[in-house]
Amino acid sequence: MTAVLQLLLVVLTAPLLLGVITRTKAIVAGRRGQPLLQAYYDLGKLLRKETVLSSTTTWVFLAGPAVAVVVPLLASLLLPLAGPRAPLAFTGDLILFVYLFALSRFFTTAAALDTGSAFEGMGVAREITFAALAEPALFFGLLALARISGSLSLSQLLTVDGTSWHKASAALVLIIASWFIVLLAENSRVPFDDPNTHLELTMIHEVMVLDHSGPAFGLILYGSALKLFVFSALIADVALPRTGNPLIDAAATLGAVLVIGVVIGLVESSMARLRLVRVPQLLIAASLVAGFAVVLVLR
Amino acid sequence: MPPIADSILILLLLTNFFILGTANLRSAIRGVALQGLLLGVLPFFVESQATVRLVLLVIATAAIKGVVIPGLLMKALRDVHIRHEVEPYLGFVPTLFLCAAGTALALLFADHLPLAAADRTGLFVPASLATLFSGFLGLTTRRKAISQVTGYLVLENGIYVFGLLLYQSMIVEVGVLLDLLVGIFVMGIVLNHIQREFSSLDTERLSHLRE
Amino acid sequence: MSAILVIVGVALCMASGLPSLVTRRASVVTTVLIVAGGVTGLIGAVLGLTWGTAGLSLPWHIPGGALAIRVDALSAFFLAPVFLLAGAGGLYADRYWPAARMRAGYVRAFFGLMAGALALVMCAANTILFLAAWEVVAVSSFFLIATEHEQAESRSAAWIYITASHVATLALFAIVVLLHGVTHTWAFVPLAAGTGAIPVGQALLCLAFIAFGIKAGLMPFHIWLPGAHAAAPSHVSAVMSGVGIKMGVYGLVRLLSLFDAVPSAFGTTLLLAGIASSILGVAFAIAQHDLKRLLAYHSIENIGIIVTGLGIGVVAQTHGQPLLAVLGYAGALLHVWNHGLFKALLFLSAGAAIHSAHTREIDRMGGLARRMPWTAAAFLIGAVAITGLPPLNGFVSEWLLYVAGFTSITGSPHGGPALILVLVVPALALTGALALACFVKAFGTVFLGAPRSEAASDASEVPATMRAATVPLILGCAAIGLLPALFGPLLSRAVHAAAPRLPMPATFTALLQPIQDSALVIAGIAIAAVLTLLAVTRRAATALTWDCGYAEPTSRMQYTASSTARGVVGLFGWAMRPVIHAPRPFTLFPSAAAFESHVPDTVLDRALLPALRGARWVLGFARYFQHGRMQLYLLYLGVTLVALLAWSAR
Amino acid sequence: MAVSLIIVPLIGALAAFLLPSDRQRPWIVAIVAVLHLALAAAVIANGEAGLASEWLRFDALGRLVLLIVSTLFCICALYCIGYLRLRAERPNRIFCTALLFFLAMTSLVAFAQHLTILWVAMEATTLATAVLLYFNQNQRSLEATWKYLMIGSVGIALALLGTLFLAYGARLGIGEPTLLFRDLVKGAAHLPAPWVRTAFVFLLVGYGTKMGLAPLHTWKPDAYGEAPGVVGALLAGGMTTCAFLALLRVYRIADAAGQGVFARQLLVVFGLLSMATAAAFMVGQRDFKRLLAYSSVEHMGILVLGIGIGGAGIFAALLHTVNNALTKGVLFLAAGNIHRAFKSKRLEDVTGALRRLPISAGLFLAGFFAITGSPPFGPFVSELSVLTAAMDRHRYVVAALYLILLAVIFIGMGSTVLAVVQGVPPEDAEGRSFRESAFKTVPIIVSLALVVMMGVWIPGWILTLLHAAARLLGGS
Repeated sequence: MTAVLQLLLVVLTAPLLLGVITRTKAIVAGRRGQPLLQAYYDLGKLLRKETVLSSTTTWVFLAGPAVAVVVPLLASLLLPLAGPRAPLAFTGDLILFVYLFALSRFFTTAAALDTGSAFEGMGVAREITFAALAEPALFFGLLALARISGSLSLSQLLTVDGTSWHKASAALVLIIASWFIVLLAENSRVPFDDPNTHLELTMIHEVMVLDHSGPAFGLILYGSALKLFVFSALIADVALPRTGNPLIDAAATLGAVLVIGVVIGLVESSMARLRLVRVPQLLIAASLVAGFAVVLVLR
Repeated sequence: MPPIADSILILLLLTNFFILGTANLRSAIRGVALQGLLLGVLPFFVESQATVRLVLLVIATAAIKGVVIPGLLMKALRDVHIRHEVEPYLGFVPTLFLCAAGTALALLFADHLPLAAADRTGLFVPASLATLFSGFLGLTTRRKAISQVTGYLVLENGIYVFGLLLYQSMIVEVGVLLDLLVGIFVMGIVLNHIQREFSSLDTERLSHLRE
Repeated sequence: MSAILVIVGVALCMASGLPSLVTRRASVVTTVLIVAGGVTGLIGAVLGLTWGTAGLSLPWHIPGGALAIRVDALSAFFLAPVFLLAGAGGLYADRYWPAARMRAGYVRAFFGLMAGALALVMCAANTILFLAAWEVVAVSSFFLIATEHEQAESRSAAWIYITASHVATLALFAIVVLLHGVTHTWAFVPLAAGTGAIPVGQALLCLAFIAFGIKAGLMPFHIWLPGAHAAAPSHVSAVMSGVGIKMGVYGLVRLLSLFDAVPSAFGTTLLLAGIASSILGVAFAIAQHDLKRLLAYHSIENIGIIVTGLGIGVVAQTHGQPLLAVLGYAGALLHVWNHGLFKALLFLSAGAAIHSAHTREIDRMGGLARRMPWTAAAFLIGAVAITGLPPLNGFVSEWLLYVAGFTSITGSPHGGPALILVLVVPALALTGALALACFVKAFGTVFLGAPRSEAASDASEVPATMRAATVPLILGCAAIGLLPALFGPLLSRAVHAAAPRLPMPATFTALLQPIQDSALVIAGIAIAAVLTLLAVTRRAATALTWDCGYAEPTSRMQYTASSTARGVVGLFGWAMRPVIHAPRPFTLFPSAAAFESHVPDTVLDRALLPALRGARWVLGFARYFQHGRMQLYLLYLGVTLVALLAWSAR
Repeated sequence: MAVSLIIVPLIGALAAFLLPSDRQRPWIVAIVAVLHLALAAAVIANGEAGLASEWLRFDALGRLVLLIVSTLFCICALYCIGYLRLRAERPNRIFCTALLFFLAMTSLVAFAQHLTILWVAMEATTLATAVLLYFNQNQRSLEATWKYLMIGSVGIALALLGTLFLAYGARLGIGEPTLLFRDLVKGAAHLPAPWVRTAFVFLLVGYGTKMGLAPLHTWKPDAYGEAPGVVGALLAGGMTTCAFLALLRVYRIADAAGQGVFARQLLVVFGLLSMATAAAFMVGQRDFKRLLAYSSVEHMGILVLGIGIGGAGIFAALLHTVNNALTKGVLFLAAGNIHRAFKSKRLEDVTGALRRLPISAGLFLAGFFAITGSPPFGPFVSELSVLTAAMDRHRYVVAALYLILLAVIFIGMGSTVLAVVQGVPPEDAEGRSFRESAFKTVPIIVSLALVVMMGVWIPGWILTLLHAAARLLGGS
């Protein structure tokens, strides 16, 4: 029951998040902006288009989009979005959660290299470098949470209740801050990347998908929406207390995720892209913040 | 009787100094010959009754050590037309000092060796050690192959002196064997070859094999 | 039973090369023999792992020696991959190094010898036999590395290898003799209680760290490894890297199993050394241009992971956290299997690529996936596995170590000593991410995109036997990845043999079940998704999709491996000190210029070799003592005499 | 019958001297060698009762040394056939005569029970080997011979003096200046300590010079470097073994006289010093025959080190004597082939031997691994046993130094050996003439086979012989 509810929640409302972000940015910039559901329209359009494949590519080129969609869905099953317990929960699932995204990164980057175009290569180089820096931050946060909750399963890990807020509020705040930076990096938002520009030299994620078209490209778009949603949900889970009622919890999650979307929008409209050389520094800072959280809980 | 033996041994030591001190190869060889003769007569004063063996030993020693080998050396010296200077690595004076020091050490060392009552007074042990040592000096400080041979002969004489202490057992003769080795081998043949190959007996020429 | 099978397998492997030495035409016999040996031994190992300990002993006419083997769970656990890889490698070699090629008999003979001796090391019950087999492996691998000794590169690789390995052997001499000193027997028997606390025990542990560290290629003892694995024929590299360096791990585990209590400090040392070599190993790997050197540095990384696991085990055991210890040992041991499988798979497929593209330079390959799809798929599977991604085997062992790390933070009290194990988590995270970067680069540059050289574009798929050799490895990777729960019991037996005094928590095997379920789910859905997408776009138009404004995009415009790696290399510049040669064009019409960069091995090229040169210079002064003048030589005689007389007169 | 072990070679020597033909003479050597080996086998088989005189007798030690020398000589003699055929331009009358004389004298050393006979025999070997060294008759070999003779004679002279001292000690202690081992050992308790100590020092320096213990080894590199490979083998495997036997005899007396501790101290010092010297000179050695000379110095060091450690070390040392002799045979003969083929022994000219002389170079490489103590070769066992002995006697520092020096030596020796065998041979027509005939390779292969045998399956009777010899020296 919760599983179905949760899947529906993710599958249906993920693109909405993109809409919220763009709308927020538009409002801040004083424009009317696209309709909230623009992302859905784009997906529909792309799925109807035909695919053109580069002559150098192999099946790996298509494996990228496929995995990019499958992985966030699977990952979302590990999160308790509706109700206290995730559909897929066991000791050590938090590691699986992180490694699923690694899997998708492997295939999306491989797919990008499959085209043999210089720009994809550039994107891949950046993606893999920055991911290597983001990973420790994620794990530090998980370590701190594990210490707080004394459990190795995301379901207990993320259902943070008042006592632990009261016990280790500082650590939790640090974790949320650090993970928010990771979220921005992983989903290639400003200040790490600018999804709107199509100037190759400034791009990380966009530049890797230049050669995709039609349904494949649609899947990529949808996959990145899912990924963004799952990450936001992760952070939301840390912040939110749980009632135990699936519907209420689901609603709460959605609300929180959308709020995060608004925040992302505000960030994007309030600051510019970093120079690429500065990106690693910011990510390392995120790792340090999370590491400091670990130190706090171990104290 | 020991007094005479001792005085001969003293002479022996003096010849050591002479051999190390002289600047002329010829006289060095003469010194060796003299030592040979001295050693030749020495047995008479060690062993009282004159047996055939004694006589033979005396004759053999005197002949080989005193005549044959020095003769061979002289011949070699004549054959190879080299200058008759000794040409030491280490100057004469320091050599003599070292020789003196060695003799003193020999005396010291000999004292800590227990001796049979008969030999306790005698100079045999220190004399032989001292001669050994001066032989070493000759070997290590001289440049010409011939003068090294003389050094070796002196070293042997030292051993021979000690051998006389064991006159009863037949070991002394073994010392003479050693002479045959050197006499015939080292000089007779090898010097010859060296002379032929290098047209010189300067051991400087014999230092190509090295690291 | 198992012991007999194992010894038969050993004998078959060792003898397999001899026919080829006699005549070229017998190379088929060799292949049959070694495959048969591999299968027999594998069966024996599996029996030993399932049925329990078996032994076998024959007399041996040398002092202290006995031809005694003992197949307990630990030995069997290490034997299994040895025989598997021996068989696969032998099969692969049949066409990879055809009988017509130069030194075919030589390669076959030494390969069989090495494989057999390797198996013997893993099951020897007599320390002198262990030592002998150990050294036979070392020497025969030396000859294999030096196969193409006409090239200076393989000469120096072989030389560095044999030197390092001999130092290890001498340390092992000391270990064996010390063991004999404390146990008064030449067999592996448990040491008296408290040996770990007394000097002899500590000496043993230090020597073990050196000997086994060198053999396993643990940083900073890894100097010999990259060159050696690059120079050897690929199937040899597969065995050397897949199981050869495990000799060190086996020795370490075997020795630790004899102690009743190992000092915690030793565990911490293992932990830190392991972490260091895992992170730096992968960092150096990213910087390599040579496909086999790249894989070699990954061996350093994986050995690091294994040793980290052992470190966890030791530390946790001394601080009385059985579950944690078991997780550590189990992760380490399982990773021994996994690394054996996927590293061999990678070397064999890399060998196939090199075989067809006639180069080891990554930047001269490219686009091979279209020309040799099977090899590409095999390499991809290996890459996914070694990166530790679900749903393949690498993930399972790394997952165990992660769980250990997390358990240490949830399970230990405030300021508990085991908290140092927390370091494992970020270390593994960084290692994993970097490994991913490295293999995306390697796979992408070698197999994807457009060919970067004539040879690469003319490449064609390798013969069937070479492909067949990879099948068992692929199956192994998949089996452990998808059905880990199946291997749980075997694993716990091996762990029990590795740490006999460790109480085995019942919860352990249960841990693996959910992993198995989720792995199956992931595999199912992912494959389904890929297939559907392929079906959807089956008749898609193909064109030159994006030429980025260039009318004529050439393959040289592709992103090179070096530039892909540049970011990471930059991050680790402090440790790697890359040598970059970048001429700056400053005139108005700059002449043609070439950019090049390479990363020397810091420990070897910047520390060890200069030190050795210095030592040699110092020893050079000894020459003055042997400079030709006989007078001087006689003086030595005299001086010695006088000195000794003085001594005697004391 | 045992005396025939000396008579037969002497007769052979005479025959070789009288025979006019240079082509047939080597066959005499070979035949005599085989005959000698057969006789030796017979003698060893029926033990003590070969000939039981006061002065000449076969105790276990003697039998062991006889076995080593006779085997090695047989191998070398067979090799000589091929070698002398290659050097047909040289008259070999003196050479062959000296070879057989050498054999006779070494046999004499093996069963001399009287210090003087022992000394005379050692002396005689010096002469014989001097002749052998000078086979090439050029300036370099002459210099080598000269140095060898001079240093050797001084050493032998000192040994004589030591012998005399011992005799004098006997005269004081026992009453009559006997030099029979049996009497000396029996009455050792009464020998005055100063004389024993002094005598031991002189004998150690004397016979140590013949063995080539550092710093008395200085003649070795020159001699081994300039001598033909076969002579090198005989020196490094045969003569040094005899000198070692002499030293052992003396050690036995000193030990019985209660000076064991003192003697062992000296031996340990000499052993480590020799290994260290060898190590220092092997690193960066450009001449592979001199390299072998230093390797010989190293292994003489290991031998005396084993004795110096005592206990199980004595057995280990004796075992290593066998292994060292056989392995040195392999190394020197193979090196000789390489030297002949490349007409040089310097690394500058010699590379890629494996390409030009697959068999000889392979054997050379195998010999290298053998001598550095890799299984399945004999030295692995004996070098490990030495280490074991050191640890059992709690000589941890000695053991550590031993291991470190072994490591350095491996590095030094390996870099040279590998440079010789690996790589691409220089393209010069000269030396192409050399062919690896059966006579030049089979003996080496046999020798290597024996080394392997000593490493994988030591025959029982050799073990018993070794144990008997060790017990003779008060070892276990």
